[in-house]
Amino acid sequence: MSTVSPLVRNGQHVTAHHERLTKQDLLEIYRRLWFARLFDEALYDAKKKGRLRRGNVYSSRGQEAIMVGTTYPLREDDFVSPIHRDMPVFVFRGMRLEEVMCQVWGKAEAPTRGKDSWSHMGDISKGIIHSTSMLGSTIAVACGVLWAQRMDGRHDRVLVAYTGEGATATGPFHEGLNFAAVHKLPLIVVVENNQYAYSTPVELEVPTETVAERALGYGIPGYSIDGNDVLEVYDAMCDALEHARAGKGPVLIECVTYRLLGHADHDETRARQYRPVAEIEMWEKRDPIPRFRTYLLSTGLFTEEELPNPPTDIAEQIQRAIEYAINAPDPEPHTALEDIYDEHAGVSRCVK
Amino acid sequence: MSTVSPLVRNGQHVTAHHERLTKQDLLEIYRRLWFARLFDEALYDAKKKGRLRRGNVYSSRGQEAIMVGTTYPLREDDFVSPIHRDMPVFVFRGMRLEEVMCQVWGKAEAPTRGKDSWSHMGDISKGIIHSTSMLGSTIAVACGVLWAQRMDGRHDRVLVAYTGEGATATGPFHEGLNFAAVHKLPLIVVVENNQYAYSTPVELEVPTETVAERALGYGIPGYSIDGNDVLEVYDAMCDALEHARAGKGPVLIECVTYRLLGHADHDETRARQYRPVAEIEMWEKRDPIPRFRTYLLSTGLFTEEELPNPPTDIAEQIQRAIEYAINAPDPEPHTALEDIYDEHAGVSRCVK
Amino acid sequence: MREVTFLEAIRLAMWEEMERDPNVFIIGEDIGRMGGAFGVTEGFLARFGPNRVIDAPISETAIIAVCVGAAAVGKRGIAEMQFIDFISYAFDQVVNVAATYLYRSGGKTPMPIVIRGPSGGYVGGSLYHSQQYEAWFFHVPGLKVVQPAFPDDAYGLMKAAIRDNNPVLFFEHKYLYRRIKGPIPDAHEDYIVRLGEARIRRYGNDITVITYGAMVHFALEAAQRLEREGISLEVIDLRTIKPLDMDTILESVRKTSRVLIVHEAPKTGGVGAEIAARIVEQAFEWLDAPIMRVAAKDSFVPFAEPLEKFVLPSVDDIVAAARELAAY
Amino acid sequence: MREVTFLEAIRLAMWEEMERDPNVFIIGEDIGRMGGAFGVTEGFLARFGPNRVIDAPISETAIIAVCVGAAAVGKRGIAEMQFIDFISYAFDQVVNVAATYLYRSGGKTPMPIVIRGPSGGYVGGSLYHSQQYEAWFFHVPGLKVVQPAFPDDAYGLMKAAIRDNNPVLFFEHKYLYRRIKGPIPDAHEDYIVRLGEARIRRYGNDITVITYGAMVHFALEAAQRLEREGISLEVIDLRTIKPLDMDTILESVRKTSRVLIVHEAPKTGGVGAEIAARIVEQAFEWLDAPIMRVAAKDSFVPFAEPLEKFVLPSVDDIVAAARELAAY
Ligand SMILES: Cc1ncc(C[n+]2csc(CCOP(=O)(O)OP(=O)(O)O)c2C)c(N)n1
Ligand SMILES: Cc1ncc(C[n+]2csc(CCOP(=O)(O)OP(=O)(O)O)c2C)c(N)n1
Ligand SMILES: [Mg+2]
Ligand SMILES: [Mg+2]
Repeated sequence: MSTVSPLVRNGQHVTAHHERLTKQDLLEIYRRLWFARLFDEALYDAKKKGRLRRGNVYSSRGQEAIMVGTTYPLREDDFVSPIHRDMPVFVFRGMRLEEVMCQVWGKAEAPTRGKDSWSHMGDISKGIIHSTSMLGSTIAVACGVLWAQRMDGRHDRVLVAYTGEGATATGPFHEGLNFAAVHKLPLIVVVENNQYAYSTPVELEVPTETVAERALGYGIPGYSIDGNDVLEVYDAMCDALEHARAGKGPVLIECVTYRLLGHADHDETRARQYRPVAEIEMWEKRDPIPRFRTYLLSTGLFTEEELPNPPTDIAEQIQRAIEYAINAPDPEPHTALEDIYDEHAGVSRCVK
Repeated sequence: MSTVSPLVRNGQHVTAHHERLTKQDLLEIYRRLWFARLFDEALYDAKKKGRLRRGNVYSSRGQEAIMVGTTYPLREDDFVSPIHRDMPVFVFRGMRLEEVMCQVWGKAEAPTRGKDSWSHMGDISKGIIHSTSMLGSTIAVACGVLWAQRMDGRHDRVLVAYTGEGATATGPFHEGLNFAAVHKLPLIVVVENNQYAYSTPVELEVPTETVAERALGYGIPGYSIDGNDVLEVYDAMCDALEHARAGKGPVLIECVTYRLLGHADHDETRARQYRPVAEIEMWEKRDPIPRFRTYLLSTGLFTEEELPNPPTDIAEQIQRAIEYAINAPDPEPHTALEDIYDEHAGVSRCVK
Repeated sequence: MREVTFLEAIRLAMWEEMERDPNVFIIGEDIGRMGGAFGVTEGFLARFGPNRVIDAPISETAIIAVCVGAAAVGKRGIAEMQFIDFISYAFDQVVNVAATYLYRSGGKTPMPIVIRGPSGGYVGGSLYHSQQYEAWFFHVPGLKVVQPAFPDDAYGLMKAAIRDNNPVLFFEHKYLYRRIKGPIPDAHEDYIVRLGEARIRRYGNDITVITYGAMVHFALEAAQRLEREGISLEVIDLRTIKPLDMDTILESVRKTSRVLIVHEAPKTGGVGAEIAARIVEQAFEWLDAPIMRVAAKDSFVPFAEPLEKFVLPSVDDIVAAARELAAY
Repeated sequence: MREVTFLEAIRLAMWEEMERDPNVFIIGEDIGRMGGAFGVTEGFLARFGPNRVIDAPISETAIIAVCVGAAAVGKRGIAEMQFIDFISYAFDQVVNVAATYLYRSGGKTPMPIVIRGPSGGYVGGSLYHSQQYEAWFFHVPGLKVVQPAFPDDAYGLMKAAIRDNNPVLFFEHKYLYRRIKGPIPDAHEDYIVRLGEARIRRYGNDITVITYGAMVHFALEAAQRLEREGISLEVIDLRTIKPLDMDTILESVRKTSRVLIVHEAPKTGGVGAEIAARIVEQAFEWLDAPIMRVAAKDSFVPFAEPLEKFVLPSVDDIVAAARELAAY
């Protein structure tokens, strides 16, 4: 598999970090790709069958290699800030599948206690930063998380902030990345360039040929890589991590990919109108999962049986979590007014 | 005088457009430089003497070559959007000195009728777009002015938007320039890089070596030029105008210069504390006016007498306008509530 | 007369205005080739072309700024916020650039802009797809704020907003888009509804209910229920929130002497506060009871159904408040 | 006790909190090497170093976002807006990110942030250096809003705000910065003023004046003038606007039965509207007269002196309103 370097799609090679991956690692990566795929399928299915009645499902079908490849080389104490299309990342970074499903179903034991939906969750103890709907905002918030590390002398903790290519047009993306670049914060911006922002093609969002070129405006390395090649993603990420941990500042990695389904579950019909069907079909052929499987088999290290297609235990595990969530209790109505203020202030003594 | 090309401070030459300037042109440029300088001095003086009691004076001392060099090659039907440090531009683009002074003194016949201060004025009939205090905003507003031209098939009218280097860190700067680049609008962004945003040095605002590198993130030409060399500014501007009028999209011109005085008139003492005095003195030696005069004399085309130093008639003209403004009537208090709404709507017929 | 949905009424108003006036254009995310997230601009790109139908980047500030700049030189832009919630990204352009432009230009440069988008809750949209923060703009001089409840008003107000020379915020309650149908006048009638005029949607004698947007439908339902109990509600649909039609309000208050204000936004600092304050200022002697307000509880709009229901006002809440008021 | 200016009181509160708690940091434009446009953070960079005193780029969104991200992992950021007007550039971070974070985290992630900056008019600052838009934030759940009038309150409230676990908007009236002097407690006393508690700055019997910020001084001057006419004003300084201390307000209203609300922000949709609405809701029977409001006219703050004076409320306006109310 080929890897490419800053701003050059077919240029110099970066280090083939993936060569040091063990068979065990490769198997785990394979399983994670499938996890992401099956997670998506299960929720689409639940939505279609009316078992999930509220909220939208933003599919990551076709983009799995990005989530797997960018999280695999992370340390446990690194940070991530996933957004709408990155649900599997929550699980890869340690959240329990049950709590994620409770979030989707708006249940009392969800991380947001049913207050917010879908991907707007996090867990600071696991280094997962919460997002809002407003795209681009997390890039700026990331700077604060990293500044706090600087205050504590923890210069080596990295934050991986995900964003769509469309959201790179927002003001907060610019202010955040500019701040990080000025202060050489260890921020890695992973641009999931799936070619469309909802219905809008990337040419109407980004004026440069690659999204990676945005990096030039901040004087930071920008990679434009094949986002459907999990090992290429892994390699670029390892490079970026070295750079960031060394105190050299942010990195932008554009992962070129494609959103195989609609923007969200309600969008399936339209998404085959505002995008050429031939284009969709072409990208279906570049599906990262069969591609990785073929590669693994080609190495001669794996038998067909070692690479179940799909691994059925994963689907079962996901299904169990869904059943758990569906049966979990709804939040009590009055809890809607809890957590608006926190009155546990650190006041030592109080004189009026 | 040397000219430089995109992103290279001492690199290739752009066309020496200034060679086609006539003696008459050169004299006019010389006078305009002095106009800007004397305008500034007169207002500083008025402020110090207590003749101007409200508002701040944002000096452009040292930055005159930018305003003169960027406006000189414009067509009458082009647009400009000056900001706080660009007061002379209002006059170069056709506003009467009296109305500008009435604006400074908050008088009834000022363009804003005394409602807003300093540079927050404009005149649409002259293609001068109003700014607000919030920096960066005009870059985004410019896109609308230019979009309107596109609707009218006027693809050749250019808008020159001024900004400090500090304001390039704002979200609206990014959203505006990104939009203009996506749609190839004829926007020319003139970055007056005077090295400081108030007290903050450019390294804390901009992560790249030159501000011009920001252009790379938008796939547009970026010039980094000597902003104290009026002919270099003129040459770069002519280049940019050709590019923009040809429908090739925006251009960013970084004019490297220095703010010789404080951020505003109240800041003189501090500005010699947060900036090294040696640095200020070094830049005083690069004053664009004596520099241009020396150059003109060196061409052999001008006698000393032809280049008065300063031209006294200009100072007198400015002083007359100031006296005019001081003696002009204040706005009537009740007019404060006028112009909040415009009720002259284009409603043809009305049925409830 | 045409029988159309609330959404279609808005669509037709924009369409007809764009047919009438070549200076009108629309800009927003996904409004062109897709016709908008809710389909409000379906067919516009094909009819009016890419110079007048702009598929913008995800840049709310630029979207509104484009309208500002274009308005400064005589165009009339309609900006769609994909959800009105995202206006927070363009807040400065609205309150500091568009709202003030006429003022800053000494009255010379009007700012005809319509900023529109789906607002409101009751559909499980959670915190960022349910907002109803009209009070922010209500507080700012230079802006007008509109929120219709019926197709005919949506149609007539949208036309008036487009022809108005000031920035108008047009809140379209997404709950009404396809649920509410009604007649609107034919195109050739050139019908508009003047901004700033409320409409009494139901006459009554006991209590004046002042409301707007989706809450008008709730109030009408409550009125129907209370009729059986012998409590007669007069329901005023403000339609335009800014400028506020105090004449219609005061006339009704003089008759009923009892006032109930209903809105979907959080109670504290909502538009209802100002209405109550003005009534007290201007009609203190006519009041026989405290002015009551039914509004969202002071909370964000949460996701889960039991939570959303708890926070947002209901027909039951209106009924209960009206009973209390009647009994005062 | 130390006798200090209003500005110095704020400076000292921040300084002492930064001495006390290494998690506290400050960020803003020109706050480091220059010590801030008004000098509120003079000396901080030298004392606390660049990791805790951040000279930020002109990026209001990033400035507040840095506080948000840092708060999520346990720090306490104080963001300076060079003028509070520029908060319009960071509006989303305030209302949609900071205000909601605790809620979105199911109560797990508090958001201790102070957003502070000079506000208000009377100094010829014109449209964008005179704003007083606390009502926007007053309407948003999850936020607290503070505006002191005296050095001791500024000092005690700033300390409380820094220690509070919620985002606090701290409006510092620039007119007071160097004009108002007064005593504040010594550092070792560890004095704070709890958020949410109003203070009666002058006792009286005839009219309750409810106000905050610079208007407190105007109200006190009016009270002094009216004393000679035999009209006795009770002046309540809210100090904290959100949460609102209704107990103190109602207690006073019960005594006086006449209410005058004074604020500097435009009247329509201002905080005064909510106060009036609540009093009517909760104390209708005690009122002997309409609740009156003195506020800025519904306009931007203009530049020229005669215009600014016309728009902003004055001591004369308060005196006139109080006379009218007394005569009612
Ligand atoms: C500030 C803002 N504007 C608009 C939206 C509505 N919206 C949600 S997703 C989306 C498209 C995002 O495109 P991209 O960033 O490319 O991410 P993708 O969905 O393709 O993964 C839009 C416009 C939003 N969430 N936030
Ligand atoms: C959005 C915004 N933030 C802060 C300010 C306050 N402010 C006024 S001028 C200035 C410095 C501007 O620096 P730069 O853009 O380099 O322009 P210069 O003054 O150097 O010409 C600042 C921070 C502002 N006007 N707008
Ligand atoms: Mg995308
Ligand atoms: Mg500068």
